[in-house]
Amino acid sequence: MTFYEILLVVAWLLPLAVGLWQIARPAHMLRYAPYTAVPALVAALAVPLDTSFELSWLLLGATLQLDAMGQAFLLFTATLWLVSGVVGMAYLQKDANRPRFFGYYMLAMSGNFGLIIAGDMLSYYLWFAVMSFASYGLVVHTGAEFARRAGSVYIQLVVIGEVLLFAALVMIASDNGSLLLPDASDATISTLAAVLVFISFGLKAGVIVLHVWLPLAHPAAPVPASAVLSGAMIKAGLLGWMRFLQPAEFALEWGEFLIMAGLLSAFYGALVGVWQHDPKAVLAYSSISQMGLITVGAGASLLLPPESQPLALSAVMLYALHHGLAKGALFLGVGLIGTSRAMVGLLFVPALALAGLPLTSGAVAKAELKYAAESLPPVWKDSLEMLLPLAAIGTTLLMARFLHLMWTRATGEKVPHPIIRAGVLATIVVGLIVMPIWSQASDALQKSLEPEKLWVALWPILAGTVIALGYGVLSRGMPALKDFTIAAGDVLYPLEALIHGLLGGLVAVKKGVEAVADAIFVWAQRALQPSEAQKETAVALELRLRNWTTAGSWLLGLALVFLLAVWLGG
Amino acid sequence: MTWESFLPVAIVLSSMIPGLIIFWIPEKQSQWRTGVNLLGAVVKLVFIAIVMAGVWRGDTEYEARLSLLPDLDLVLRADGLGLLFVVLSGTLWLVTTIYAIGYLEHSHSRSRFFAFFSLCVSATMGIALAGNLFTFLIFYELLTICTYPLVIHNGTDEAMGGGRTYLAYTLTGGVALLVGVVWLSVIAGPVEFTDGGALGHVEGHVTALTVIFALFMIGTGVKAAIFPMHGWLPRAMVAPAPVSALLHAVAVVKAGAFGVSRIVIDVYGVDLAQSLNLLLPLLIAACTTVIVGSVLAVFQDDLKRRLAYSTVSQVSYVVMGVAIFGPIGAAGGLLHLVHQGVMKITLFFGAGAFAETLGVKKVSQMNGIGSRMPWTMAAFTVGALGMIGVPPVAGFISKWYLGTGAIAADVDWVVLVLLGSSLLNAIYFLPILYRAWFLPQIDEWPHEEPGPANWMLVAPPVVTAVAALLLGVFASADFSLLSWVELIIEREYMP
Amino acid sequence: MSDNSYDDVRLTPARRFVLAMMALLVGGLAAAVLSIEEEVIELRDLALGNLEASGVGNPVTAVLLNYRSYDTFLEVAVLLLALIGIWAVAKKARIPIKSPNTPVLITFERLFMPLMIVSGGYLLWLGADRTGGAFQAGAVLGALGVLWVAASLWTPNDRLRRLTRPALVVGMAAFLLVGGGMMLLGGDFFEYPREDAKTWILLIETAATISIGITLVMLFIGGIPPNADQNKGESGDHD
Amino acid sequence: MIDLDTGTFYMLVGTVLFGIGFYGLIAYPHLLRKILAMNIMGIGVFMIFIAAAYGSGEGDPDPVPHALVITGIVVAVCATGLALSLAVQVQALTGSPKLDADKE
Amino acid sequence: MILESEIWLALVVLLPLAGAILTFMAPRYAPQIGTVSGVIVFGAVVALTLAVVESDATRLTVGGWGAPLGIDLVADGLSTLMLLMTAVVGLAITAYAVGYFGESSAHKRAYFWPLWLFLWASMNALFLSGDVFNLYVTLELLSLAAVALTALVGQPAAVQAAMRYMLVGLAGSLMYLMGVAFLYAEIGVLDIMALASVSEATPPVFVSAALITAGLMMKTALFPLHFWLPPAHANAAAPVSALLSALVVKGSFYILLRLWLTVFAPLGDTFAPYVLSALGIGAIIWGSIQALRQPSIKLLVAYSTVAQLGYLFLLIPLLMDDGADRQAVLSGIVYFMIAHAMAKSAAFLSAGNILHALGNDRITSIIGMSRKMPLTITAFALAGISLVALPPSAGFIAKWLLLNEAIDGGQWLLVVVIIAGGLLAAGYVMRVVGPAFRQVADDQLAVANPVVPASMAWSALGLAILAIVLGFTGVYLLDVLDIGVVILTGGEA
Repeated sequence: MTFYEILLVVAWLLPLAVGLWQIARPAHMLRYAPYTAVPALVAALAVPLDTSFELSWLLLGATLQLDAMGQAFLLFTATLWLVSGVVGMAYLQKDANRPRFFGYYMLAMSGNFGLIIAGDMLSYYLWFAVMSFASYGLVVHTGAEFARRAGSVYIQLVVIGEVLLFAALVMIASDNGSLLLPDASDATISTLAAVLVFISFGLKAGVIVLHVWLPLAHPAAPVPASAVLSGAMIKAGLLGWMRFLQPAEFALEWGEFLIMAGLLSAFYGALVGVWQHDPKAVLAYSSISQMGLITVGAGASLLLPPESQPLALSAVMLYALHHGLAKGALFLGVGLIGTSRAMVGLLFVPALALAGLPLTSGAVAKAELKYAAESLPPVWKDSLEMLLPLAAIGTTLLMARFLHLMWTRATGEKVPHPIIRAGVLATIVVGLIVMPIWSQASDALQKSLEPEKLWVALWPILAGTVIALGYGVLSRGMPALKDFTIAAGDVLYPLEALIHGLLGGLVAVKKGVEAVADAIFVWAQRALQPSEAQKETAVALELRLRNWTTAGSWLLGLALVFLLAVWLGG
Repeated sequence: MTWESFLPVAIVLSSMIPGLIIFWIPEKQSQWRTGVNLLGAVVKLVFIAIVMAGVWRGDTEYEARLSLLPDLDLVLRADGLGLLFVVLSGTLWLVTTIYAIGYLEHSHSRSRFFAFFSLCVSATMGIALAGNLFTFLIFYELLTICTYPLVIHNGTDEAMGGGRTYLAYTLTGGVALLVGVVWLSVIAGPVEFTDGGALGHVEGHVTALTVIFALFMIGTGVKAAIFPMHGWLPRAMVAPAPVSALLHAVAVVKAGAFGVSRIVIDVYGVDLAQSLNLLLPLLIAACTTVIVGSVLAVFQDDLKRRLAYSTVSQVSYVVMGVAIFGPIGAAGGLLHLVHQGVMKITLFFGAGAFAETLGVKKVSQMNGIGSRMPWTMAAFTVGALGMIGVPPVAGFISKWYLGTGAIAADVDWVVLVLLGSSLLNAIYFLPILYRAWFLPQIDEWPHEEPGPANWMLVAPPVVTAVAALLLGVFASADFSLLSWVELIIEREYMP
Repeated sequence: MSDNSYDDVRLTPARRFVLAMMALLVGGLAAAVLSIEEEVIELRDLALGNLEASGVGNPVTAVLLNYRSYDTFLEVAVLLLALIGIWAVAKKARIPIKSPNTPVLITFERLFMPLMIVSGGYLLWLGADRTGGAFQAGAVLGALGVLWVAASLWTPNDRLRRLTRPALVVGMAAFLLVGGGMMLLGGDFFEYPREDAKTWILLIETAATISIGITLVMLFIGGIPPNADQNKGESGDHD
Repeated sequence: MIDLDTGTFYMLVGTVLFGIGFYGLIAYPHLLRKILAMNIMGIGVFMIFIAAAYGSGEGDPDPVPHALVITGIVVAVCATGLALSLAVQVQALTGSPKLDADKE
Repeated sequence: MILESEIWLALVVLLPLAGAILTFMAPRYAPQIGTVSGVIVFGAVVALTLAVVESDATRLTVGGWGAPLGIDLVADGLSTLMLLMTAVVGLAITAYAVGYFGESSAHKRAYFWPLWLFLWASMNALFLSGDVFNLYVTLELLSLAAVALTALVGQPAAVQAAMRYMLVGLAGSLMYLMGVAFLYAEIGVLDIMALASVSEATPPVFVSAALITAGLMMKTALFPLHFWLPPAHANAAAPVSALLSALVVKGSFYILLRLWLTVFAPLGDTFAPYVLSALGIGAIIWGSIQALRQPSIKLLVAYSTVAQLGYLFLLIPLLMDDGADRQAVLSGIVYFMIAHAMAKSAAFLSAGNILHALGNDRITSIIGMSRKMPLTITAFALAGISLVALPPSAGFIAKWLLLNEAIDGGQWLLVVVIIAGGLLAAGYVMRVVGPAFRQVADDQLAVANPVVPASMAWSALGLAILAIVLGFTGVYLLDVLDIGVVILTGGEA
């Protein structure tokens, strides 16, 4: 096992071990909890690309590997987990069961890292499960009533996701025979499997219909948790798509479907998010819309001819990177709520980055996406041309709403906690500075700085701010407009009704089955127990038999029967 | 009586003789009783290990033969499939004995209990090592006789009722099996278990063979609690926890499932069974049981009854595995035979510990129990997650093989059933975990035992939970269970 | 006793049904009897043929005590068993009430007792050649005993009492010892040596006569005579 | 009438006696009647044996059935003895000369 | 010249008779003499079995005259097994009786032994006799001894039962004798083998078959004519009811079996055997239903006898039909007789223990007794296992053989009846064993600490364990059964 392999193992083993230890014996080694993310960060930076090795004894032969996509994801995930951990340490200082929180935190972290490094389907499934179940602990941490509700919705959808994913994996594995990830073993998957994969990862990625848990869970979780939830864990669904969705026959239709779904999510997220009153809810909806855009990128990668596919993949990676860091920063920023206006000012930077302000990571990502969209078939190329800016407007509106809410709450009586402030700054700096300069992003940066690209990036932001200001003026006059809101989780309620219907069905089935079983049991009971009348006749008959005349006539009768039988039968 | 032929007999006797001795140990001498019990268990494990090594190398043939009737022998033979069940029962018997000693500290007639307890295990060993249908039938009925006193151990009216139902079901099943075995021996002569099926030489008799198969399925189905015949299992939950743990999670219920796999694989042979298209109805029955068992389990508030219905559905996974025509499905079934045993016994141990130390019998009373009994609840959680099929616990591996096997045998709808039941498992297990870990304790425990929890009640569930985890994580290691199952399948399916 | 004897025999419908069936059965038997044509002589010739080898003149005694001696042995056993059975069941003897010793009975008794003993002995001896033998002699002795008891001349005294059980058993014991003994001499079970078969037969017959006589008297008494048993305690309790 | 030689005639008498005895044994509730009936039955059977021994009349009769009849008579005596003593016990213990099931 | 094996043949009859005489002569020492003679007779029977196994079937010509004229004692496979059965059960009952009568009155103690030894001698003579008339005498000996033993207890119920049993016995024997008379009138020979070689389907043989079958059917208490058995077996003393149920009823069935296999073989293809089988089915159903309702254990076990006897008659049609494997059917029936003898005597002896310890044998009074009387309840449970024919008991092997032949012969109704019989038997056995395991506080027990003499408890348990162990020795017993020609097809010697 080379050093790198050990590093890869330690990346997920350390947080797993410490997390378990934390739950069993809380309060030990609490201070170092966040730093368990460091090995993963180091691995992301140091481990050479495409190193992969096999642990034959683990599960059914697990392989660990780090390819380009994995490295990118690992990078921003590790940073996010690290920073959120540090911030979380400060943020939850006064919280009594902080150790328990960090126990689940580290388990979720190990799950997240594990699935990025996983080389085979089973490991991916394992770590995906560990991450999902552990993050339940984060969601219900506060113990408040709505957190519990969010938690139960979350866990139900997680279980459904797991179960569907299991079915998909079973199909893929038996079709192709190998357990390796489809993208590595260029396996092709059937349509049904593709649908199942889409739904199970869509649940995690929050695609249009499957997003219902996101606006509930993210706000319910404490700030560091929701930062990581939105920033890193939501990307696990996306990574899953990239790894698994290698559809065989209907590649084209799949691509279009993904793009459509992405666009819908983007617009839907924006439309509903704007009306939210809780800043974290707004951010949650903005995550949904951003993920929509990334889905568009993923869809595009399927539609593009093979030679230009890596372009789309890098666009998706870049966008994920950007969104992870920016959204992480914003969520951590929420930690500063109630502090001075300057802090809110600080948040302007990531907000604008998200909207795609030139020179920011957002611009680079959006440019890369547009650049990839160009080589799409014409019908899609120009429709994207027109739609993407609209999405950008949506995002700007969301950001405006968020800043407005933060602004109104920035009363200044709370003193910003130094560490939280430092954490937010760090993510912003990494997002703005490190990311664009980074090797791949560099040529994308040049492209985004060309003049016409600059305008294309700028006008949606301007249009968005104009609309926001207009709305601000209007809402002051009309209070109804001001407090109009759509309940977070919107589509959830009809869904819940559906689930209750399903449960009701179950109850009916149960009643039916039990009725049948009891009927059989009672019938058997009655059949075996002779009734009183029968008992009386049995006793009477027995006594009559004892009388000599009856017995004698039986004896004679039988003698005659035998005589006849023998005489005639001969 | 060569060494090879002595071993299988020794495995059976190594729990029968202690059983008979314990009958005579007076109630007071619990040290003596424990000593004899544990000695028997350890000696048995040693024998099992020796035989396992021999069969693994595949060079020695362990067989003991005693002729009861001119053309009818009592045969004990150690083969792959049999040893799978032997290992499961052997190890779990040791753990359960320790648990039972702790559990029954101040109960009445313990000598009688432990005596019948050992007899049951020897009956299970007999079932596992049976070399032909006749021996299987003898030990199968012996198991019924030995388990009855355990089911009614408490002696209350409820226990007697449970015992009566148990006997009614199992005796009818036994009778169906008897008629089937006699009829088959009339048609095909003495039936020895041979890899790949023993009915090669029988031509025609198609209807007879189908009816006999139905009789066998009723006979073994009663013990395997396949749907219409599962009524006795929940009612037998009246028995003390160690009984429900070993018998209804491992010995009795597994004997039924093991019987089904023996008959399908070693008597009919999978090809003949498929050609007579017997496997499809069995598969349908198994799937209905899986779903119905889980559905019924969802609504049980009594913890042990919920686990009982869960057993009803889980055991039918094994039957489903065997009924899926193909080596992978069968491997899944056999894996689940062991995995379900280990996981379910953890759950029953947990349930017993909760009942004994806190008097908690209902799920609704389990709020905040995680903090009060962390280790037991942790074990219970591992078991529950395994049942749902969440990796890395063992349950996932067998469900994985069942799924891939089903698709390989192009009975895709079985995957649907697997999905449905995993969902249902989640529906009835997760609320328990939720209450235990995330809800604070509401009112006082029904009757709390003072002082620290008795280690004998805590250690066994933890041990079996860790075993479940290791079985899952190290599934494909060299000497793991999976490789043993692959060995069996190799010999059974490609003779 | 309340029920009068008439309705014991009235032809109730049930009894009429039994009568009908009985008639049918008898009819069947009769039909079978009529269908027997040639009568059977095989055993007769055999029995008569081997007469001189049996050591006795009377063919019936030959059959009884030589050809089918095993039957007779079991028959004597039945006799003893019946007696033991009665003693087991009835326990107390039912000696008839002391009848006044009317002169007629006494004189009849004195006149006939020697005569009966002599004729009994003669009958026993005669059995070898002409009709007679152990059972007839035993019957005569039995009658003698019954007369004696009826005349309440029974004077239980110790000597007699000690003799009762051996006397009852001597017949069967003789049969058993002789039958078994033959085997010791190398012959078959109950196979008398050719030449002195007659003496063995006579020995068995005399023992049988004594037993039969005593047993018949005991049967008449119907229970354990007051002092027949040696162990004192036994006859005391009669639960 | 059919040509009845003496042997067959007495056999028929035997069967009739057997029938009468058997009817008495079954029909009459009083124990003494049953025991007497049983004796009549026995005599009927012995009549058959003796008639068989008579054969066709010429030559000496077959001694074997005679011996059998003697044995039969002794056994009948013993059985009657025991039956009577039992009947007496029944009368003494239950106060009625009939078995309980036969009392109407 | 007499062979060594033939001596044992004679001794097996003489020894118990001698014992009977001695116990009658010395009433005070009756138990001691009785036990010694019991052991001696057991030894004699074992010696005879060994002799028969070595030198094939032995035939002793009593009085040296040979078959048609004299009487022959024949010991072939069937009779040897029956002798062994009687000897084993007899030995156990002897041991039990020592304990049982130890506490009862001197009278009972004195008179049990001669009657019991007479009965044992009559059973041995019956199984060995090869002569039809001799069978009548042994049958009569058997009935008188059994009646006297039943009445020994002296209770009004027992005496009434004994009287009824007496009348049944007499009626049966006289019908049998009438059958013999007709056979003699027709064929003129008394030896079974001689009769079989000559007998063919003529009216006298029909009449004889009808009368003998009806008479012996009543003595074996087959279904409609079983009325006398329950009161007799339930009211008699425990050892007596054990020997009545296990041995005496088997004697008359043995004669029926022997005659139908030899003398009445030509009548085999009529539908008479089917009538017997139908009555057998009735017996199983009726006996079990009645057993399910009895309030006391001894009545329950008595009705169980009525039911189990039905099994003996079930397969007679297959026994008589040349197509089926007649030897296998015979071995099934014989094995059932042996298994039933062991189990039933064990059940009755343990019922006796319960009666002795608790003062009554009502089922309600044995609640929770498994703790107080472990040996007795285990004996009853093991006997129950053999009665219900659960493996590994002898009853199971017997049921296996019967089922095997029934299925081979395609008699599906019989298969169903055998199965139903087993389940019903489980029903009434559990009525006794179930409550015994109930857990009840000491004060609620009918008797605080019941005491059962060791010899009584262990003899019951010994028989019960034997009923299980015989499940494993099937091969040896069935080899013994094959000795000597037992089954004759119609008319062939």
